[in-house]
Amino acid sequence: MNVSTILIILLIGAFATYFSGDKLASKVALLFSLAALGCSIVLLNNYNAGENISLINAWIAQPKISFALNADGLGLAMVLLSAALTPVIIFSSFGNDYKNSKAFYGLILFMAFAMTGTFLASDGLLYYIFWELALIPIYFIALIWGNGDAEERRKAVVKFFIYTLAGSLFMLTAFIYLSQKANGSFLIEDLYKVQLSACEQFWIFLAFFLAYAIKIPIIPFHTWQANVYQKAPTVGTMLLSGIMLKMGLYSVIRWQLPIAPLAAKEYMYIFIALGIAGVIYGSIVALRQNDLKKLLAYSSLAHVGLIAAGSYTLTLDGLRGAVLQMIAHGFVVVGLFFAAEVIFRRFETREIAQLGGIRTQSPKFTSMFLILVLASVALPGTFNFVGEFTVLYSLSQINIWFAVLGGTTIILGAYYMLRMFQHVMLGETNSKVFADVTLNEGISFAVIIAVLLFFGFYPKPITDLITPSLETILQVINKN
Amino acid sequence: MEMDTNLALLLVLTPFLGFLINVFFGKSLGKTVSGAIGTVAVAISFIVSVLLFNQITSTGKAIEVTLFDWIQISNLKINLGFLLDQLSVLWLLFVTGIGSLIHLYSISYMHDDENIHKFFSYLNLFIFFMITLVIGSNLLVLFIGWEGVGLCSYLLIGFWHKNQDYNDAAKKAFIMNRIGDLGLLIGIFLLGYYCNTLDYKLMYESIHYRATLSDESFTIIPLAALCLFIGACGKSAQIPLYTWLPDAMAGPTPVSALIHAATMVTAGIFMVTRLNFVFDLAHDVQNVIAIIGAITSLVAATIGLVQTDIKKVLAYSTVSQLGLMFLALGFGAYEVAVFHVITHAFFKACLFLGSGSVIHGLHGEQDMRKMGGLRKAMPITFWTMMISSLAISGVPFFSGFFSKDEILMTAFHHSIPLYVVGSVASIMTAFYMFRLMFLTFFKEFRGTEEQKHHLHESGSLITIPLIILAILATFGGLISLPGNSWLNEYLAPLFTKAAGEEHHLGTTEYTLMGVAVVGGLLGILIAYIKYFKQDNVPESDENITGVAKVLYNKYYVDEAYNAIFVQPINALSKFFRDYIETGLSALVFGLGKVTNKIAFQGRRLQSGSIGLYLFVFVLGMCAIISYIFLAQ
Amino acid sequence: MIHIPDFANATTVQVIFCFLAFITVITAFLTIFSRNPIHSAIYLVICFFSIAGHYLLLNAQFLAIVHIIVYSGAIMILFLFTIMLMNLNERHQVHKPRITRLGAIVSFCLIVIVLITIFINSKPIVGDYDSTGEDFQSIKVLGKILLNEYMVPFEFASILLLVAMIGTVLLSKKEKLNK
Amino acid sequence: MDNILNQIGIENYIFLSVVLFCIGIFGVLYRRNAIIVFMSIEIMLNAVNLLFVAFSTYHQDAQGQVFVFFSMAVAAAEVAVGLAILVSIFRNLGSISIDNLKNLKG
Repeated sequence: MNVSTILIILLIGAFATYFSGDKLASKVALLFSLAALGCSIVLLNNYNAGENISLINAWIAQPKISFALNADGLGLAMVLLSAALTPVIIFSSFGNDYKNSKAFYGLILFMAFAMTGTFLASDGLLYYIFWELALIPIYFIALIWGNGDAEERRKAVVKFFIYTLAGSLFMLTAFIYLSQKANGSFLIEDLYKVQLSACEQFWIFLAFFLAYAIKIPIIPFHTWQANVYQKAPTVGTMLLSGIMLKMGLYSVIRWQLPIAPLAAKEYMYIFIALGIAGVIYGSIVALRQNDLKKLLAYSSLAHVGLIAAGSYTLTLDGLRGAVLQMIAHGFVVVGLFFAAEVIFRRFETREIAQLGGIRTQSPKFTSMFLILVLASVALPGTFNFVGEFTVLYSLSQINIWFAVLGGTTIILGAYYMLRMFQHVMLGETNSKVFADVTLNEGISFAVIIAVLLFFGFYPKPITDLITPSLETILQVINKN
Repeated sequence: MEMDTNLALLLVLTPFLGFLINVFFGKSLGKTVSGAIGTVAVAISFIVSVLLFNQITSTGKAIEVTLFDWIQISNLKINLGFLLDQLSVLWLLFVTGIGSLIHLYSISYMHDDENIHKFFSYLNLFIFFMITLVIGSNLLVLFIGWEGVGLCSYLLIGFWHKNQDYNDAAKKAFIMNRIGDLGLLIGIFLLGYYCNTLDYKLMYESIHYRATLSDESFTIIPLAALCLFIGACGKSAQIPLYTWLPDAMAGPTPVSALIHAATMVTAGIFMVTRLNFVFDLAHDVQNVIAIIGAITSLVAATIGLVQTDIKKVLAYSTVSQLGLMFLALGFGAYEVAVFHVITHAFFKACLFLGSGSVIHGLHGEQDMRKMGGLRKAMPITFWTMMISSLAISGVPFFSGFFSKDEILMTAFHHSIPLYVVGSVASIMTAFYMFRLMFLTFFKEFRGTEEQKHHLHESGSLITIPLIILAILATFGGLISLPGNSWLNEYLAPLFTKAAGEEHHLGTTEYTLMGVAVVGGLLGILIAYIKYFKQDNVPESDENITGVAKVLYNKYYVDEAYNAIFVQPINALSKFFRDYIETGLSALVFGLGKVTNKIAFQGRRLQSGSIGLYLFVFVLGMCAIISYIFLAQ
Repeated sequence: MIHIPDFANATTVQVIFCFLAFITVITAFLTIFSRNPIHSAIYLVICFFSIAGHYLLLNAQFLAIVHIIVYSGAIMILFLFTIMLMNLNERHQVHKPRITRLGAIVSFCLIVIVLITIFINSKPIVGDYDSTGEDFQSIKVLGKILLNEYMVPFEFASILLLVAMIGTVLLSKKEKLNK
Repeated sequence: MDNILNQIGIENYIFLSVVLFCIGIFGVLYRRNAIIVFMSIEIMLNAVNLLFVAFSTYHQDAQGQVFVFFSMAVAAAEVAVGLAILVSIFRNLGSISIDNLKNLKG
């Protein structure tokens, strides 16, 4: 049994869902995503037991492309994130009725397939294929099942699609150039070994950066984000913000930094500064957002800025914190968007100005929402704190001012999140009836919260899982 | 060792258990039961604290408990562990002790509230976090508690969440605290960088080892101390981060008593005391602390002079008293600050609970201009509050006298100007406290007839805690009598300096004591003349003029902060949202548009004339053929 | 390189070649320059016949016959029919702008020069023609090659013709739906 | 059997084809009448066919001639379809001047 099993399950699941018909689709999709989760847990056990669960097969002879899936701790952690979030996301959508739901859930599983592939692929071209493959389902999900005015939605989604695709093309160019240098091989080990001059590294680094900066997004490449988050159906938003963003961040660690370490070191300060600028900018913009989902989008911008800054520190702490924060942020942002969806289901609006006074009507929902809000502002005891603390610590080791500026996130974050919470949940009882969470919704919330709290106090399993592979990557970075 | 672990876990987890029970089953358990569970949970913690206290005093050795690894950072290893030494156990005692009294009080006070189970769950959660803060074995565990109590403070200030003003106050408290938290966090980073550990004990050793080397990186220490102090400023409401505390009075009165007077706001002092070995090495920062403490105490006292809301007066008095504690900390007199923390916890909790009893009796009226003459209706409340007021005013032989006197004495030995500032603040304290007493309890009742009709003494659940606290406020000073201080001896192992730096009582000391007493009595006298003899009642809001108006409006600090920080950030946010965001978006769309334009121009090339196409085609063919065959 | 044929000592074959080549080129020109499309078509038929003559000269009798049948017969009849169907004559000649003519002449010259230069530059082996003596172009041989090696393309060619036929019928059918 | 090329020379055939081909090109460029353009294309095709046959003889190989068959088949199909298109254009526009066919305009 190796990692390709997960991919196979998800791919079969996608088709099975599509052919199972509209009524069964959601359940079949949930079943397959749970199977994928189970499979990844089994694989994790095997991995921890020292088994080799990677896979390398020759695929295309000329140019030399292999079907290489390499599962190290880092990749597995990301796969687990994806595998754990997918069922949660699918389950959270049970309260909604989607027309043509077989296609909808099929696309979700297909996207999970592509994203898992991205996390596992260790061949440049294979990775690129998965990377782009993940874009297609979300394009359709956002376009067909999104909300708001169809024309505006089309505009936003097409912008997103073309923008990210354009960025990725630079990455493809970089890969082709690299493979020329590596005697036609796209395998990651060979790419790591390529000796590049400083100038070459700079351009390669920049090409990768464009692709990732758009995907993550790092300012000023974020303009697609808020609109798409707002227009996409919440499930799509969750997939985007919970997992897909992490593809970019993961790729920074896996591909960009080790392949162009000299450039990474040379321009470290610039990229950290960009990340931190994102933190401050995102937080400030989030202060004055009227749409709940848009606000969360900007908060996400702020958080990923910090993660990116952490990755670019090139220290073990920075990378580790970044990965921890990726996972934590994945869960919390899914939870928050789900909360927005829960509100939308009842009030048919996400305008903050039209909300308020929900707390009296729904104590359970309020508590869960509040926990998520607090996790999002990295209260100690939640997983996000572990990540954020580690990242900020690593930044402080580079330059204390980075930590101070990046740390404004804990002030500004608290400001906009609590402001949002106050205007959405508190205040005089709303005249409209807000039913408290249903059992299904409650389970989704409970799973997310349980993960956040458990790893908030005991992040050791994840740290132990990712640390060896991060150390390996750091060795590659510091090799020359 | 096993025993200690269990004990520590029992200590921490009982309130947490209470929290869980109240959260999940509180509603179905009924009001009294849920209150009882909350109280019992804290009481158990209190009993455990007493046991631990006994153990510590008898063995004199700190108890260390390590649970498991928490966060791994390359050069730091952060455990989730507890350190129970003299300082933390002392704090535990009054946190859980006063905590259980206030829980008891709340059963009656909050009885009419439909969400009482939530109230108790939050209170329990608060106690849980406060205990974590106090007994954490390293700075990061302290930070859990630190932020956790901030959270509970947020929840409890905004407990009546239907009122958006209260929610604003809660939000403000949380954010102000977070500003301080950032400072604390940066301080933690710096210390972590310098010491390679965050564990108190190891940090102590490391700093002392490296201090002897006196290398250049030593400059980090003052910086770290300053950052830590910013954190303390946030939590303990010092200038410039004090404005949240008076607003925090929006919460129910027991909350004000527990969190915003007795326990949480002393966390800053706890932290500074805990890290005394860091602060001792940063003299400049210590001076800053002393100056800020003194200024805070004076500023808050002046504002307190004219406030009319009974809780606001107490709030400013708290800020002022905290300022005095920082004054002591600034001089390195940690044990003195701790002493004042304890006595202050007693009398301030009593005062708040008393005011709560008054408010309860008047059905929510907090304006002192509408009170008066409550002495007869509420004798127990009156007497307990009287005792506490005497204590806070520094009348001899009440607890406050000893602790405040020690602070002023320390100040006198270090810096005369700061001593003067502190003394003036103390006189003012005496004045406004008795202003409060006179306005509330003496003369005729100024409220409505209906309120007058319902005036009554509160129930025993309210009065018993009051009485206990009043007794403590009276005799609390005994733990550290001048010249024969049990507290100093008890705390001695914590401090690097020899504990023997006590002031032996000479003429100066007695003179100072006399001055303080006279000052206090002077304040009381002025209040007596103004509000008893002359029968003055503060003017209604619109008639206040001059200096009083500035004071009444708290020096317009809130407005200034609003204008300096909040508004610009909001304006910036608006600017970013409306211009930068649209600009960036337009830039991206612009790229698309440029492509479109180019394509549009390129379209003209496609004239549709087949003749031209063919002509160009032939030319191109010629070119290609020539290139392939001729260009060698 | 270009050697002028020695007319004095020309063999019969050479004379025939020159004659045929002359006719081919002249009629090709006339095809283009005739104002009347029918004349063009007639000249083109003559051109095709002369090319068939070349085939015969090269000993490709079968090809020559097929060429006459397909080109001179089928294709040219098709042309003539079309021309007559449209009733085209000189009236339909549009005035050609001078620039077009100039462009045509320039590119004609250019491509002639380019092609000839290439030919000269590429130095073909001239004058050493061997004859294997094998029969390589009788109908028998051609048929074998066509139906063995080139079986598949041959079948495809038939499909192509079939499709072309269907397409032609569909295209020239008057669309009644639209009118 | 003697090789005919011994008497004529491959180069003459090449010259002839080139000239013929260029005449075809010239016709395509020079004339506006679509039918004549078609005829010019036929001339070009024939030029190439001629060359194929000449080289077939040159190499003493029948494959060149086979190719000519295919090219003829294609030419026949092309002419048939092309003329049909022309007829329908003429029906719609009343003219077959290629100057009138500007639907390719972008």
